[in-house]
Amino acid sequence: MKQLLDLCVVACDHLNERNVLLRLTSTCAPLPHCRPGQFVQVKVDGSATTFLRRPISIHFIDTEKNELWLLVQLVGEGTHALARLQPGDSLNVLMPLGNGFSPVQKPGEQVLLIGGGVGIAPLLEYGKYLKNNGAVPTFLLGARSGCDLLQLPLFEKYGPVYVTTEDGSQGEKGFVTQHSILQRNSFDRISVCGPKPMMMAVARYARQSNLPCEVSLENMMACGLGACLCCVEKTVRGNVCVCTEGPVFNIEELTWQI
Amino acid sequence: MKQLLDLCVVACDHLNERNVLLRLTSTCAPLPHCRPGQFVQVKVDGSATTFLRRPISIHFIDTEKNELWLLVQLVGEGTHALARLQPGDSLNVLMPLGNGFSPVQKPGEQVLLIGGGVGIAPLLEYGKYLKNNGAVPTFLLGARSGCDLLQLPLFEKYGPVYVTTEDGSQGEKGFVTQHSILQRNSFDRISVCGPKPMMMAVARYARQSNLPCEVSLENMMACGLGACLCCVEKTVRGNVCVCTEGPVFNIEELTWQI
Amino acid sequence: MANLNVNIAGLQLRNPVLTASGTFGYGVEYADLINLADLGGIIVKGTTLHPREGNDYPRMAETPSGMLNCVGLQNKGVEYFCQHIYPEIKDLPTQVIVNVSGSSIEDYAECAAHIDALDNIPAIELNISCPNVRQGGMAFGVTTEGASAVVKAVREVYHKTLIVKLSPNVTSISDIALAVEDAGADAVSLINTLMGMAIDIEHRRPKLSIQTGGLSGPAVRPVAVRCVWQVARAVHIPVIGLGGIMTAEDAIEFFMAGASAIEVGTANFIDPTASVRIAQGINQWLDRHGCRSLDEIIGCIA
Amino acid sequence: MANLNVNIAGLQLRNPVLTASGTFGYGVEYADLINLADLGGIIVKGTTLHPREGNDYPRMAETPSGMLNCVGLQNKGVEYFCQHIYPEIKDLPTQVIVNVSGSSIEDYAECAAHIDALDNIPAIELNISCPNVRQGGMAFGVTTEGASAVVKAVREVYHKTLIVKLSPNVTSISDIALAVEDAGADAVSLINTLMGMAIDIEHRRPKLSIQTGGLSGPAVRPVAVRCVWQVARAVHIPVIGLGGIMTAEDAIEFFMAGASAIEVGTANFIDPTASVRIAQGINQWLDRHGCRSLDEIIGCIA
Ligand SMILES: Cc1cc2nc3c(=O)[nH]c(=O)nc-3n(C[C@H](O)[C@H](O)[C@H](O)COP(=O)(O)OP(=O)(O)OC[C@H]3O[C@@H](n4cnc5c(N)ncnc54)[C@H](O)[C@@H]3O)c2cc1C
Ligand SMILES: Cc1cc2nc3c(=O)[nH]c(=O)nc-3n(C[C@H](O)[C@H](O)[C@H](O)COP(=O)(O)OP(=O)(O)OC[C@H]3O[C@@H](n4cnc5c(N)ncnc54)[C@H](O)[C@@H]3O)c2cc1C
Ligand SMILES: Cc1cc2nc3c(=O)[nH]c(=O)nc-3n(C[C@H](O)[C@H](O)[C@H](O)COP(=O)(O)O)c2cc1C
Ligand SMILES: Cc1cc2nc3c(=O)[nH]c(=O)nc-3n(C[C@H](O)[C@H](O)[C@H](O)COP(=O)(O)O)c2cc1C
Ligand code: FES
Ligand code: FES
Repeated sequence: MKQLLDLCVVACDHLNERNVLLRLTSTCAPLPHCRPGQFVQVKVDGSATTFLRRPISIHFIDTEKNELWLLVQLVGEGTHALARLQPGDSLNVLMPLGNGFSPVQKPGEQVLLIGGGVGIAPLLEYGKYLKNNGAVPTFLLGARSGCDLLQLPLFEKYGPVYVTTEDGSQGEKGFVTQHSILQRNSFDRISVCGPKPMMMAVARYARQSNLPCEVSLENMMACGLGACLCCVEKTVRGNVCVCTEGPVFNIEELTWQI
Repeated sequence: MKQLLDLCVVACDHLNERNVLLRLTSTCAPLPHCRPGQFVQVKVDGSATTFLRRPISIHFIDTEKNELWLLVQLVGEGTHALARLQPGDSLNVLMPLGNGFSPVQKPGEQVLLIGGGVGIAPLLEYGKYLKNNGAVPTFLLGARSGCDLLQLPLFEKYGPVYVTTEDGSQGEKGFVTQHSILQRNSFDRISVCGPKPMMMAVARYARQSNLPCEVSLENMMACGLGACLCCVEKTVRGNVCVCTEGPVFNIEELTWQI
Repeated sequence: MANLNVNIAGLQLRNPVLTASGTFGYGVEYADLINLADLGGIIVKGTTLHPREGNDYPRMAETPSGMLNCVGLQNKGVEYFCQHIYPEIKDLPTQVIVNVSGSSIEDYAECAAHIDALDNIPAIELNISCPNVRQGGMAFGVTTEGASAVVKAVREVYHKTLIVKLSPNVTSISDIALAVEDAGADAVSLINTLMGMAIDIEHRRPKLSIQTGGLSGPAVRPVAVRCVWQVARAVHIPVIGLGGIMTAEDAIEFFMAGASAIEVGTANFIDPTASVRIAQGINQWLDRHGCRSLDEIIGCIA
Repeated sequence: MANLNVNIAGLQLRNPVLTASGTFGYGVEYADLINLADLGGIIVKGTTLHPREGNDYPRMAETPSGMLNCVGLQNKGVEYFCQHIYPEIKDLPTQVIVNVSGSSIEDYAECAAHIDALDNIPAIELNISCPNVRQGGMAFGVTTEGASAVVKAVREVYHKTLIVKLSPNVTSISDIALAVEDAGADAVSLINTLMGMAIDIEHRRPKLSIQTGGLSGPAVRPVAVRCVWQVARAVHIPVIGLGGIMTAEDAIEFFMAGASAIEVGTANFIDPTASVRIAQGINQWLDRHGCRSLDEIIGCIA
């Protein structure tokens, strides 16, 4: 069930110049149950040009501490305002929203989770879920440079982590689709989140390799509830709302030219 | 000469629940020369409904410390935002603006300065100026209740201070125009700043007593520079800008029904 | 506790707060978050005779204190509505009103006739003011002749409360209002969105797929209040006001300008509980100001 | 360093940034704060044939991301302007343009004729779009016939660059633009303010003395960009764009929509250095994007 919550900021860690990790908690009740790949809509106060909410993926749920983690990349006014939050501040959050990634299909299945940039955010919670439910996640994370790679030790708790950087400063040099793991290993399916060109490249690879592939889209949203029809993506069934029927879609549902 | 300055907040003291004293300084250069009764336009950031500047009187200039003091009553979003400023924060200020109170007319002249509510703000600097320039200021300050009387010790440095409160909790009970000092003492002229009904009552008293009287108006402003013609007051010369030809007017110039 | 009941030409509302079409889905989207019974009613998405895919993505851009949209009336058509959606919403604990659009007079009338047959839909809101569809839509709303013709055609086949939603993108909104009153409208609602545009300067292209879109949100509120004031003074039928209402105080502005009820639109996106919060706030405001009923303030500044 | 020179039908500007009438006084008000030589030009307060006292206070209300005003063309009349103000501003180091208003066709023409005689005023901006005066003003700007008649009359007596300022409060702004182009306008500027209203609910009265006023500021920018885009596609004369421009990026939006120059209005109140900051920012933006001149982006999304 969707809830509108005033969460309390536990910490706002500046991971590097362009990314913060927000840890939020609910002081009164346990956080609502969320599925990996779902997202939240946060209300950013204090600016005329950020009066709509901002959609942010669920990065991690720490059930023990009752914490929701958001990994936020600073792009515009809204995300910069989030980065200015201080421990003790309150943040109004609408959650959980969207469908989320596929559940485990069969015991032991090998799932490759590919993330680019801040698109890695939802993959941590998904990796945790897969591992805890009998599947075997492998992470392939791409970034421009080594210093843009975030949260690696956390990912490593749930599966092997491979890395590409565009400048070769860490892992293999190049794009995720060029990583040797794609040749060496065999996976049952792929889940990917990141910039659209990257997701399209992965989708192309997946189709060529006959692998099921799901992508997590970041269409611009107003309501996040399926009410405004602003966030639509063209699918084989026509225009559908990314906020309710997504953000995760099987690439076969989309009409991407790949 | 008018300047647009990024001043630095030295302190933001909450004098009581509805008033703060902002002390600002210029780190690079001496503050521009200001006349008592002039005002500044401050830029309040962070809200869609406070995008215009807010006019605030010059409460006090501490030339030694190079500080500008503003006494701010919290009424709406803008003034509440000012009250949230922290030492070290920056505040963009356009100053000095307006004409200011009359200069000393003759040595030893007795000037009664009447203030109501936050209208006392410009009278402190004016009292200081009068005393330093050979005139004799007397203050008559009105408030709803004793706890609303602000900065009294500072006023006392420049002249005797008389007080009225509506609830009688301090000074004489009633309105400023009912204070016995008006019967006992004889003044050469009156300067007043406060809520309009109070200023009208004082103006009526002044006219009856044949005393010159100037009032400081608080018409709503946009530019503060005489450019937009939004702040006009009807005078015997027609509509004039309060921000440039005021905020201080001799009551004989106005068309008030008194 | 003031009396908040409102009667809009026979349409009985528990309170004067409706949700605006296109901003509240079919109501069920918000059912987790608010009690729909706390609303006067909900006006569901724009419905057309034939299914429509709407415009391409991107359909939305944020602007200072507002947003642009060019959804373009995406909906599955009135038959689908009657068969699949109506059964889901007909027993919602509030009034359900259908917003009807079209691209020809015949389409409007036929669509309205379908809805006339639905027992639990006590009113329609005729959208003659949508700026986001190529033909029809706003075209009818910007001339007195066009507006009058659509309303007359619908009036012939529609027998319950007929609300006509007006566009602010006209030289004289009161002329249009008078024309639709004359043509048989039971009430008018206003405003629909203002036509606007925003440009992505880095990519040198409009932010919206069809270049222009409709502006909504607090930015347009002063225009909306002015339109309601002008129309309320011109017509004798009830006026429903909307445009940028975010708080109960905003709603009170519309009542004072002459509105008998209000709609909450874009505010639902920022605060999904806005409509209920506003309804409660209106009640408190009236109590605080010693008003026994809304009538004491409706049009009080006119 | 991109080339920022602009030529608007013979009016030569050092850069495309003008200050909007009614928001910059006669320029001298800002002389302490900026170097007027950094501006393309300034458009001074609305001037009428006869002196006008303007409307009563209050004339202003703040709104979300905008403001309403109903100044109502307070000015001392064109004769006073020619005798007392012109001498003070004729040697300002930038182009000075006079905004001309009136309440009859004859007034407009006579006022323009006076200004035609002033050597150092290379252009006038004809305000046929002011929503804040009872008669005239906007009345001329909302019909093609009215607009055409005023412009024709002024064109006969005015021989320098004639800019006509258009109202957004119309059903089709491009129709009005075509009419004034046809009547002899050298350029159009748009938008003037949107008609709006705000209510002081505690006192149950409009916030402005004449009830309604003109909405300006960032709130209206999407409407302004849309209007500029529509008009620039319709006419062949240059278009000057304004409405809510606060930053260089906002200005770039207007160029891309088809404007050859822009005006900065309400922004001057928030930041008195806004116009100069915007001029510098445009220059930097063009450099950063490898543009040698403004022409490379004017109308580039059309
Ligand atoms: C389902 C979903 C999950 C997301 N998860 C995360 C996450 O976990 N972490 C994270 O940092 N970001 C995430 N995003 C993206 C995030 O919502 C945007 O970066 C944010 O809204 C930008 O707000 P802003 O005010 O900082 O920037 P703005 O000033 O609003 O925008 C800056 C620039 O980014 C563009 N932009 C803004 N929002 C979007 C969007 N949704 N899609 C494409 N372009 C956009 C704007 O057009 C503009 O050019 C997610 C988006 C969606 C839809
Ligand atoms: C020359 C001048 C000097 C001033 N000096 C001081 C000062 O020293 N200290 C101080 O606390 N205040 C002073 N004021 C008043 C101060 O400018 C307003 O209180 C402030 O702008 C309110 O801003 P806000 O955002 O808090 O309230 P808003 O939300 O803008 O307004 C709250 C309420 O106050 C009303 N209001 C706002 N501004 C004015 C105004 N100028 N006149 C009448 N009603 C208004 C609004 O209509 C509204 O009802 C002065 C005003 C002027 C013109
Ligand atoms: C995303 C969106 C979709 C809309 N769809 C419709 C619609 O289908 N039919 C209609 O009559 N109005 C539609 N509108 C207009 C709103 O109902 C309302 O008239 C407008 O948004 C102004 O009100 P607001 O400022 O409170 O949002 C839509 C508005 C938005 C923002
Ligand atoms: C206080 C004020 C006074 C104005 N006076 C005039 C005027 O005399 N003549 C005119 O053509 N426009 C006048 N305008 C309109 C502006 O020139 C401009 O068209 C409008 O404000 C939109 O631009 P902006 O959003 O940048 O302010 C005035 C606007 C304001 C805010
Ligand atoms: S964001 Fe409103 S429907 Fe998806
Ligand atoms: S506030 Fe603009 S003229 Fe006074």
